[in-house]
Amino acid sequence: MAAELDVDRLQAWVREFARTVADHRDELTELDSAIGDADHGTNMDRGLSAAVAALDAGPPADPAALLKQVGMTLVSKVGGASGPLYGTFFLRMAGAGGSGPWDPAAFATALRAGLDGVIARGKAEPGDKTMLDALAPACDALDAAVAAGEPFGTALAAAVDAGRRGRDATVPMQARKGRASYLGERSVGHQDPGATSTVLLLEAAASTLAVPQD
Amino acid sequence: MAAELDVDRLQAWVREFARTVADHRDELTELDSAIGDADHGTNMDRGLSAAVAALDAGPPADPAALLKQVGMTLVSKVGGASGPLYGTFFLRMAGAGGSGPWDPAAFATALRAGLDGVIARGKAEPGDKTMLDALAPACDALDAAVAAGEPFGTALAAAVDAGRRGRDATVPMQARKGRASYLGERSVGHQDPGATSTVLLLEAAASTLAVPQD
Amino acid sequence: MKKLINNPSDVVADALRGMAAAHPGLLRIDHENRIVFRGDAPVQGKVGLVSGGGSGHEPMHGGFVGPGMLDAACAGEVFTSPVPDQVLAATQGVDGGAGVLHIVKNYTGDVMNFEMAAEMVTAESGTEVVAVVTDDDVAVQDSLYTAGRRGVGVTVLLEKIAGAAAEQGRPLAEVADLARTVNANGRSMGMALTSCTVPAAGKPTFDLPEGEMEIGVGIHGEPGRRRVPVAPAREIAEMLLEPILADLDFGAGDGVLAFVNGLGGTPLIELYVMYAEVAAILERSGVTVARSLVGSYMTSLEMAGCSVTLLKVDDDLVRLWDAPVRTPGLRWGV
Amino acid sequence: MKKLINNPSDVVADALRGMAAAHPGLLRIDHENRIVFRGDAPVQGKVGLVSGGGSGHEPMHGGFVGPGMLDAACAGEVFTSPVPDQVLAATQGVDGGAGVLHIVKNYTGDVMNFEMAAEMVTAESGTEVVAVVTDDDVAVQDSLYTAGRRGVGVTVLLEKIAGAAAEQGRPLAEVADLARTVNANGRSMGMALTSCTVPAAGKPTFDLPEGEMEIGVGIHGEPGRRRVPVAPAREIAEMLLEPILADLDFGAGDGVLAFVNGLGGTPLIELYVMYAEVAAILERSGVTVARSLVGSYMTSLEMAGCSVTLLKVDDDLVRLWDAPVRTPGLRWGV
Ligand SMILES: Nc1ncnc2c1ncn2[C@@H]1O[C@H](COP(=O)(O)OP(=O)(O)O)[C@@H](O)[C@H]1O
Ligand SMILES: Nc1ncnc2c1ncn2[C@@H]1O[C@H](COP(=O)(O)OP(=O)(O)O)[C@@H](O)[C@H]1O
Ligand SMILES: [Mg+2]
Ligand SMILES: [Mg+2]
Ligand SMILES: [Mg+2]
Ligand SMILES: [Mg+2]
Repeated sequence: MAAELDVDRLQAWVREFARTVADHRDELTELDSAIGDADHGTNMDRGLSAAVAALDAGPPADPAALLKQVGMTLVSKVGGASGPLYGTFFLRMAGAGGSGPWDPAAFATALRAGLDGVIARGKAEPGDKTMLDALAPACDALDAAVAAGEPFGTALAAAVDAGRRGRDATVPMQARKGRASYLGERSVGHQDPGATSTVLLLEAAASTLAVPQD
Repeated sequence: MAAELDVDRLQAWVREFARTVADHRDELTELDSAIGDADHGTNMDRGLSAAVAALDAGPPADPAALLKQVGMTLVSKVGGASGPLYGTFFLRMAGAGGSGPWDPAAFATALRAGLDGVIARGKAEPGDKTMLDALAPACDALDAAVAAGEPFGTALAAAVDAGRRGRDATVPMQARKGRASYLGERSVGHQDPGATSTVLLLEAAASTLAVPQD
Repeated sequence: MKKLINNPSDVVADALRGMAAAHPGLLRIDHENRIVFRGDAPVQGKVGLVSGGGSGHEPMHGGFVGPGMLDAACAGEVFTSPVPDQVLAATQGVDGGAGVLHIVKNYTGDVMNFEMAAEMVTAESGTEVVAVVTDDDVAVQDSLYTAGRRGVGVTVLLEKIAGAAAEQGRPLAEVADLARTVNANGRSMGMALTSCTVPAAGKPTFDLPEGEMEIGVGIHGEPGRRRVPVAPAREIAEMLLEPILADLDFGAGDGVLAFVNGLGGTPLIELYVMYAEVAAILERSGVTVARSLVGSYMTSLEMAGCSVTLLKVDDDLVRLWDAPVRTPGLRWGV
Repeated sequence: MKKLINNPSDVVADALRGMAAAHPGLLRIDHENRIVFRGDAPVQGKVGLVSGGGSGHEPMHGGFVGPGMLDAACAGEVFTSPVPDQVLAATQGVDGGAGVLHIVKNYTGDVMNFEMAAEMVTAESGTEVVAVVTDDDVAVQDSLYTAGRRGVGVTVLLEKIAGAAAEQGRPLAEVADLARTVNANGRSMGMALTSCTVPAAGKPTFDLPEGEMEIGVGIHGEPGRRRVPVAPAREIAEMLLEPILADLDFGAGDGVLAFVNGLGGTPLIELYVMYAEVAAILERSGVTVARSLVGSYMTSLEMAGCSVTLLKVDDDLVRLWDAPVRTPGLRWGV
């Protein structure tokens, strides 16, 4: 039986993402110190804490409403580059996945819509040393695994794997977008903070969205 | 035969004082960092370098003119507390010693006039943790030794000894005048920079003014 | 970390309370949205000027709100651009019927958040919004391989000059054109002797050992393009001016506004030492200084260092620069 | 030591070159004597105001020269009071026939050098000179066992207020009385988070480890009265205001000018955070803030820290404070 992604499960995903970002806040900020302005961890943590607080106040009725609320909260609370990017990501997911409980295919479709939203908003491409370098390969891996009929847990694990490889691949890249691009060659040798937080997003998906019976 | 203090000899004194202050510049500034504003060495060195440069340009004709020139230069070049004080010291010496070559008694008289000038200008008393704590006992020792008919070299050595003891005695004192007084009890335990430079003045006198045949 | 603050997360809110207390009447502060408004905003019939950005650059931008300059400034978190909601509220709050100019520094975050705000304004109301993006920092190559040049010192000059034009009643299109002209005619370059410390991060963004400095540093503690041994002011002035003069033809006879800016931890005496060297180089290069500005106007928290900005000016720009301005950070003629 | 300077021994001369280049017309600088003159000095029939002190406190005093404030400022070496020759030349240069007021901060060196200058003026000319000494720093006990209180923040306010009175044409005796009133009604207290570094000394004047601050520090890097753990802005404001409020009766209903001053290495955002706390305490204490000033006006090289000054003001003082002033450091109304 295919996993059913209802609002509770997606809520668990967002909460787990928030929790791991809080755990890794200093690490994300540290990465951003090296090639940015030392705020990525603080930014993401502020936004996700607000998103969780809004969920605590009363969770929305369906997946689309849930992710829309998360996206709006991130847009309103984060600022910087990651606010509009992660915000747009969740808003586009919300718009693409429909209101009823999602199946894995719907989730994959929504995730790709989120990815497209990040590209439309930030105008970066894979290889620019941004969060896209983790998100794009993860989407590809998820699509392939879902299309191949893999269990959702396996599919998500493949997405995490691809995301981690993409994140690690940002290390040798020279940044061409965002603040790190100001460093030119000096951006080489550092891991992108946004790609790092994106892997936390994917890991949170793998640990919360795949039901045991998959 | 009593030492004859002509303009050359007094000039040698001033030059030696300048040389030793330059050598101890950082030490004087360091002492002033602890209980003042970290400029005593720089101040004295700037003024005495200018005084030496003026001497190089053409030394005055007699002791009074020489010391007057030195005093005026210090007043014009040093600033801070030490400028008016050391300047007044030399100006008063110049005024008290007469124009002809000085004998030790004349020198002792002039030195006391200098001391009185410092007191008049700075309104401090011995025990306030200032240059007076070296200068006043040195004057007393010199007067006593000269009155007792000691050779000038011996008399100057006594003055140096008294000056050094006075300087060392500033360490446990709590400052009551000058910048160090702002520290209150925290001024205790530090040697006064002005008393330290005064000992250099006395040591320079001992090494230049006492003729070998004394 | 040593700072005169309460809690790192309260810095922006606390500073806005301080501004409100220090400038009653002149400024009105929306604490919830973290917007510094001109006390009499909206001014009917006048183009409204809105800027904003991360906090930590004070007096920019909140200190430039007032007659003759900005109508509102949105204060983001430290070094984090404001969010669209703030920009939307600021835009609505200064709309006097003649449209609103957004003055945006070219950073990915700032550009995206202002863009989203402009989309929201369009969706919600008929207010006309034009955005002008500043990108004057020659430390960054303006190529497809970067996010483009950063907006730095020219932003301050642009806010003053566009503010004067708006105050004169010039229409939005004209104010926006003028703003673009200012941006096109200005170039900047900065350097740091020390790093800044983001309050929430709690430690210096980068390590800069004794004896070294960063050339081409950004105002958010982004490391510069290269690290070199500390040099005398005279050589630092050369290092900053050389790429500026090479990038735009500040030819003989051109009048410029020369701006030496402190980054927050550098005292005025050093800025005047730097200005002396800058003025000497300009004189040797045959560039005429029409106006000058020396001080800490666009800071990077407590970073020690400075930036130099040159803006080519004609008579109109000089007149607009000289026009009365009354803000906490820049004031004359009134 | 990291500073934007050339040679440590040239700092003062270089900064004066920078001031001359940055403020042509407004200022005229005698580089040999290191005096910053108002461009149109001497102003006939007006009382001349001369101040000065060690350099390293910029904008004080050279940045306060201009219409409505000082006529001349003598720049000493860093942290070293000027010499009598400078004060003499400045006094002669601003003598417009109505006498000259010397504004002297209470430090042994400053007082003696100004005294010697006044003696020289009297010996050389008929110019009437009156000296007013500021001593507003409550960190120092005013007793026979100290050199007396230091002159700090009140000096800035006094220069502005006495400058306005002189500009109005008030006679010397009246301007001097007013200046004494200002001094008598003002109190200040400062603190440091870091030491400054005297350029010629090349290293910090004192060591202040992470986690500690000096309370009651002087503006020359003189260590303070006590060292305590770093505290939130709210508590620092208490520590500074408590002795000020205890020392002079700033009673309920009294109007004060509240001045939060940065010591050179502290950015404006932190000064506004401090001002928010100061304003809150004053409100709780029933003290009405009539005017405020927030910024780095009396610095101590690159020292991080701040001072707070309260000045009791009546309507006359407020009017004089509000009167037009045009100097590099303070400007309004013109
Ligand atoms: N144009 C872009 N497209 C996609 N991601 C981007 C872009 N610009 C920046 N990023 C991502 O944003 C991250 C930085 O986020 P953050 O530090 O929160 O914002 P800021 O750079 O405004 O301080 C980068 O590590 C990068 O992954
Ligand atoms: N009133 C005074 N009378 C005598 N000596 C004084 C007085 N005040 C200060 N001094 C001396 O001056 C010294 C400091 O000189 P200096 O550092 O050059 O001046 P400043 O204190 O102005 O920086 C002190 O160490 C002390 O010996
Ligand atoms: Mg960042
Ligand atoms: Mg000293
Ligand atoms: Mg940021
Ligand atoms: Mg001194």
